[in-house]
Amino acid sequence: MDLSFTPEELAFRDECRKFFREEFPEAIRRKVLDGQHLSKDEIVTAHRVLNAKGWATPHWPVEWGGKTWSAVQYYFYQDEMQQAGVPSPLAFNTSMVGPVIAQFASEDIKKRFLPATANLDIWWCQGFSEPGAGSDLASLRTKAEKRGNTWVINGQKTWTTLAQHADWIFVLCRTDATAKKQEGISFILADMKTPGITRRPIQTIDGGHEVNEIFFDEVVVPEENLVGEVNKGWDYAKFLLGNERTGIARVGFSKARLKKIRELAALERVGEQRVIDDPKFIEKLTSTEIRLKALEMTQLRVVANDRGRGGRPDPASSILKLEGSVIQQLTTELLMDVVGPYVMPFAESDEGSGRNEMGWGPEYAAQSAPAYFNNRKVSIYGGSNEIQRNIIAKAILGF
Amino acid sequence: MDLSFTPEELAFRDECRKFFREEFPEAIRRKVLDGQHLSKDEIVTAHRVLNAKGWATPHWPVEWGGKTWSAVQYYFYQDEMQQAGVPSPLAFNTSMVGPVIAQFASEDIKKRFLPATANLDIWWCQGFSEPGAGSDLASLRTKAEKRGNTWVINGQKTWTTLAQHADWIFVLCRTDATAKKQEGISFILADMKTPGITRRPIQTIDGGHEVNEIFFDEVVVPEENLVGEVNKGWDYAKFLLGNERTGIARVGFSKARLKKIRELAALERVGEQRVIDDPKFIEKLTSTEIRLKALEMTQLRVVANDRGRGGRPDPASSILKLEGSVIQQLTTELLMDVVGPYVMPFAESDEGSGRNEMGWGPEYAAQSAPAYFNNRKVSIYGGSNEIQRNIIAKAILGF
Amino acid sequence: MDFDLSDDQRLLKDSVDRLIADRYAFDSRKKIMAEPGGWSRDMWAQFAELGLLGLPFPEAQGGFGGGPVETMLVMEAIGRGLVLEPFLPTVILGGGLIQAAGSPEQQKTLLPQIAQGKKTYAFAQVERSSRYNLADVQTTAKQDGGSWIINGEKSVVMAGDTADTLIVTARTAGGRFDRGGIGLFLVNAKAQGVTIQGYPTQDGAHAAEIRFDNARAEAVLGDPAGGLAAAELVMDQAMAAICAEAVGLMHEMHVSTVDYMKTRKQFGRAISEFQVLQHRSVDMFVALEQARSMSIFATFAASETDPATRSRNISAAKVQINNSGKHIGQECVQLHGGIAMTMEYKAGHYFKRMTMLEQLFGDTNTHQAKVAKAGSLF
Amino acid sequence: MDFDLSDDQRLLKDSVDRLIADRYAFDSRKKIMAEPGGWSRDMWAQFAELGLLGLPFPEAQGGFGGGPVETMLVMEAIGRGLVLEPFLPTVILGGGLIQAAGSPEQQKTLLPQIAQGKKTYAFAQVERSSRYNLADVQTTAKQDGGSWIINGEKSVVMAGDTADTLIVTARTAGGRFDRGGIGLFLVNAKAQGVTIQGYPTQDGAHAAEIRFDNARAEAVLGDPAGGLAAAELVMDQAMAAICAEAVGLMHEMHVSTVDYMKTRKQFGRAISEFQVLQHRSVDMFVALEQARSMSIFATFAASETDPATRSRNISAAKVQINNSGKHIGQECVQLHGGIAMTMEYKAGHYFKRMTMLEQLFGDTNTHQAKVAKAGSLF
Repeated sequence: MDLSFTPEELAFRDECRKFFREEFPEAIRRKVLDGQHLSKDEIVTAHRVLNAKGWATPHWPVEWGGKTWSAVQYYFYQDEMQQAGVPSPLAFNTSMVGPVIAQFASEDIKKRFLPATANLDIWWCQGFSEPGAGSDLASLRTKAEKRGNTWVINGQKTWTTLAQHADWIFVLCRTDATAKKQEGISFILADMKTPGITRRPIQTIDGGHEVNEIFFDEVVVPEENLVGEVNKGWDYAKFLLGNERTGIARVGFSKARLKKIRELAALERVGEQRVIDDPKFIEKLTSTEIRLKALEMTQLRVVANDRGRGGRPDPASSILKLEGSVIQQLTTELLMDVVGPYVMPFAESDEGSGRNEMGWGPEYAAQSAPAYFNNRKVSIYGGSNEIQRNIIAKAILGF
Repeated sequence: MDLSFTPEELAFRDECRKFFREEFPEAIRRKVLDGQHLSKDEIVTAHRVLNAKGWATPHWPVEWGGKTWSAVQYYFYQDEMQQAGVPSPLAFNTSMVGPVIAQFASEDIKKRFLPATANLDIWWCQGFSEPGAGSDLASLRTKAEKRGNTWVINGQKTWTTLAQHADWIFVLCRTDATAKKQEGISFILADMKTPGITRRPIQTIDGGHEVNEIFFDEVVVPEENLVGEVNKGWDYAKFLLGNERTGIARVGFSKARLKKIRELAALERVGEQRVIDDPKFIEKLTSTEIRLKALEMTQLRVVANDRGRGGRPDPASSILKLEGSVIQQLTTELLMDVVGPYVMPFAESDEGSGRNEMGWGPEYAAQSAPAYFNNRKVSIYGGSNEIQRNIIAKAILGF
Repeated sequence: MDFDLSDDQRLLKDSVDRLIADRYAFDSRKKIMAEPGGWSRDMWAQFAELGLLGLPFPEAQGGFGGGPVETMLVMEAIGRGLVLEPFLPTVILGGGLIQAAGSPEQQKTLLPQIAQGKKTYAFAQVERSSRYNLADVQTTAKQDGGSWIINGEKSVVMAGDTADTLIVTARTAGGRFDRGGIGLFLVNAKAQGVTIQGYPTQDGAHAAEIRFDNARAEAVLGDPAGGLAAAELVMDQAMAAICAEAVGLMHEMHVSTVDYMKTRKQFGRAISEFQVLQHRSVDMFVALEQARSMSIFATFAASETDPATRSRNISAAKVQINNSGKHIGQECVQLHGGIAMTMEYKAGHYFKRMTMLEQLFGDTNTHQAKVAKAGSLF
Repeated sequence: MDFDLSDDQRLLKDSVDRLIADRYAFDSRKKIMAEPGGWSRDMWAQFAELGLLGLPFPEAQGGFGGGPVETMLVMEAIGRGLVLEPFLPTVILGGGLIQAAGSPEQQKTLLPQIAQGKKTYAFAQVERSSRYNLADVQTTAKQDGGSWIINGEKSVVMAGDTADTLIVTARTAGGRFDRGGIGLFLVNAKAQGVTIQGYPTQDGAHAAEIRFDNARAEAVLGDPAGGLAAAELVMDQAMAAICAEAVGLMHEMHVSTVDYMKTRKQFGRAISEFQVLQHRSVDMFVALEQARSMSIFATFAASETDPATRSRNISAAKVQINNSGKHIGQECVQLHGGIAMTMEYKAGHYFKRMTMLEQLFGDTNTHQAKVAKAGSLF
């Protein structure tokens, strides 16, 4: 047992740190660290900088641009990226549809989509959730019918994040109405420009418009847009959601946010006292840091343990989700504590709220309440924390 | 709506206060306020002082020594009693078996038992719980068979508090093995000296020996010791447990304990600082006080609401149990915080641990950890807090 | 002791509840939010007609002589309806300050205007770093002939963008934190030298940043160097009022969660059948009842004569309200799931307002520290 | 980075685990508790034989050259078995202080005695109001010819009733809280002027109140005015050790709760089928894993060379351990129900020991404040 890293591991960490802090566009990092929303262009730029370095898709198969990194290397890559304020490569592309295509799709589909997906030449969005389905994803009702050599899709998806930027969507559709719930589902790709696809933005409580409803009305797509086998879509979705749990603890991100909070709390004053000198504030900050340190260690243990699992998701990663989401939420409470009365002003913009162009109150103030509101979602999506507890109860405690 | 009390109500409060603080034996009060255990003699003495005043059985029928107090009067009676450190009249007698006898037993049984029960000439203990039954009381297996004009009891009871002092026991027995769970149970009285009754003390984690197992081996009791009707015991038990919830919030008791904690924290020092000047300590103390103040108000609301319910237990009293138990437990944590390293010494005695004859460390130190350990039970017994949540879910939220 | 409402109080409650049920449905509220300043003049007129805008004022001054209980009833209804009209800034703060510090003449002139819905007010007291300390005043008032000239900046002034009159705390003497030397000045919002930058707040209300550059006050309420005690009294009353509003919000969040659980199906059954979710909604209910108790406590504390006791008790109530409100708000969103994250569903709106109330007039830390300093609550 | 055990470490763990499984069943432990001082000389001899009593000492001094990881493995097993023998006071504290502050000569003489099980130690440092501040020393040591005369009182000295030798912090110079002027004195427990009042502690171990009236020390470890740094180092090592012990306790509490839930029937089914109880045992599990992570963190922090970093990291670990331990302990009792309230069942014993560890070497408040003062953990 040894908590220290090998010289090779440390060299890799330094490479990550150097690249993310010195070679990556500073302006984008600054916006992320300041809690501001990125424009489409900025997201694309950021993604392509990573892809140019070969770091947008490290967990893909090597032949499609992946790396043979160790778990520790992958950990440093994520941690340094999050700490530096570098946005992660677009998850819909690199963590979701990309790995599914690489693993299950035909050679033709791979060639057609993987390079463009890796470089964000195609922007993907996810058509999984449906109104009323929530955590019970398998109860989905959007259906695809085979008509000749096409699939005709009818139905409705929701919580489709950033669909306003998307070129393509990957959709879970019911293709066999007679089969049991999880069976009879297929995984189909559709061009967002296909006639019959319409989008309705949903405003969220942070003021943003990042999520959407997507309606499918007699949407005809070529039969070759089916990924893998018909009626096997549930397996692909589970594979995809397994990937989604990687890095879900967001330790590096929370580290960066706590660092920012310390800085701001040292500037912001209540009367003549600095916020950071308030004993209650510093106690809550310290508690959160201790909990995050424990989570970081837990994450390292899960990472280390991953080596022997052959890619099967470790149910212990549910701990990372549980604690990681709560800690992210706590950091947003701390930020509001720093800001005080200036949590109140609401600054709307097309890119969501949270810009502080007005210059009222302390820097970061305009993002504080929206961040708090927005982060309530992290214990709901990606398998709610209640679902994570069910997973641990069953898979680890054997109930 | 008016939070102030009527002059009559205030006069009654003052009468309670005067009696409890000026006329009640000081030495006994002192022991209670210091968290020490009372001897049998002290409990009997205390009880009889109350009974002499006519205040041991206020909620009994008037003909058997009860009072026609309003809910507010009853509230003051309990609150002032608990704040003054006056031990409540023995619950087994006055809250449990007494009301059941008064309500359901024959006139003969009433005459025979009620006066002696009110005066603690007979000390009762409770034979309800069984090993393995827990909150599922109705699954009890102790049985009573009719043989001629006697009942023959066989089985085992547990968690029988202070059975070492008891003269009589009231026992829930299965009298019809073929009936459904809650039916076929009867409520029987037995002299503890009856051959076949044996007692085994159970040591609890606070070091005390107050609870016992009671074994019944061919215990023969006269048929007239059955209370009310055969196979109706479950109704009587429910009636009894409804009474048990009265005063379960123990607000007055927690007030007295917090007062004591404030005193001790102003004496006890860490280095040259008083414990009470430690910001973390005072914050926790304040939090607990605020929560207790809210509970006191909630209790008053439940009390006020009680007038219209005609004696049916208000499901809102489950809130009192939930919050009241947690607050009691928090006060014991605070006490340990005051005491510091002196939580460690363990002082055993026949009357349970918690005497500080050794004089090590601060006053109260020897009682602090035992009080913490002992108070874990308050969220378990009398319907565990999980059961209370089930009650609220069903009876109030309509799930 | 009596928790029942009097006949008059029940009547008041029923009529306010009815008005809000009729006129403050989710869609109506959305339309109201789009009006200038985010509130409806029409609704305001109805409030006036119902007597709400003069509720706490003496009858001689166009009011209804209502006490803290009446205010509590209205504020709870305001919470349940997420009402946007500036009742708190105008009636509770503005009217309260005039009652507490104004001369009989001022009361006689100004209170009826409020009661009739003719004038709205805002209380400009927060400064850039003052947070929740009313005595931290750097804005100045200097005498100039018979009137006062105000200079300084005020932050996050609730309803400051549409108020006709601003009541401004300004220093006529003493140093930054001194309790003495603070006056309460009436400034016409349209007066020269007053710059108002209004904006919506997170909860759909409005506030403003206000700068005073040699702005001339119309009048001063009471002693120009002795306004703090009145400001503290009225702030405590306003705190009791928002405790009641918060209880209204919590009530709606709890009810909406329980209702949603009963209809929402997951994995083939209503989610209300999941014991975990049942117990969590029970814990919300306990938090709600504890908050309701402390809202009543604060209501009666608001007319407590000893300022130290009043302030301690109301701070204690605010701590409980904040703790319950945060718990209920977060659980409300969590148990609803995604739908509560959208602006299209009411739960999120309650959560947002509750979050703002947690901070308004002092966050949990601030009030907890005040109680700790004041000594035992018992 | 590597969380796997080396072959030697696995061997050590297996043999300690086996010893404890074989010899520390619930009933055996009860018998051991009844022996003088509440521990077994026979078991102690077996510990010595297994090499545990010299584990952290250099091989040259009869030890096995084990590091913090080895100590962690043993302490976790000690926690799981609720072991009563004075491993912590003798090996970790006594041996640790001799290693950290003793002369080569002292180390050569004293450490093998410990390793062979011939001598036990206790560290007498707490005073009546010193709590967790090692520098708060009022006990004095005055030079008298070639030796030192000790006067003062020490509180709650773990295993102080059976220790052969006491290591006493005493002041040779400076005022009450000064960091300089503190020495570490070896005092024979049977020496004249040493009065020891032993007693059992809440968790079944023993401690003592000790008075020194002109008691003559046998020796001093290192600089008689410069012992504090060594004491702090060893205290940090001991803190890392009890973090591991606590993880052992929590592990057992969690496993025992889960097992109990699977067998215990209520209302016709195993209570493990109740979703509420499932989720609560999941939260216990999460708390356990977070504690385990921080125990490992503390283990490595114990050999950190910068004292400030070492101290901050170990305090952070202690906070997590205390929080997790309290949560798991309370839930363990609650989910077991009544049976965990009795001395006849193991769960309550774990809970009691955990409660004492929460306080030992510093409660949560103390360590949280230390971390807060030290600045960011990242």
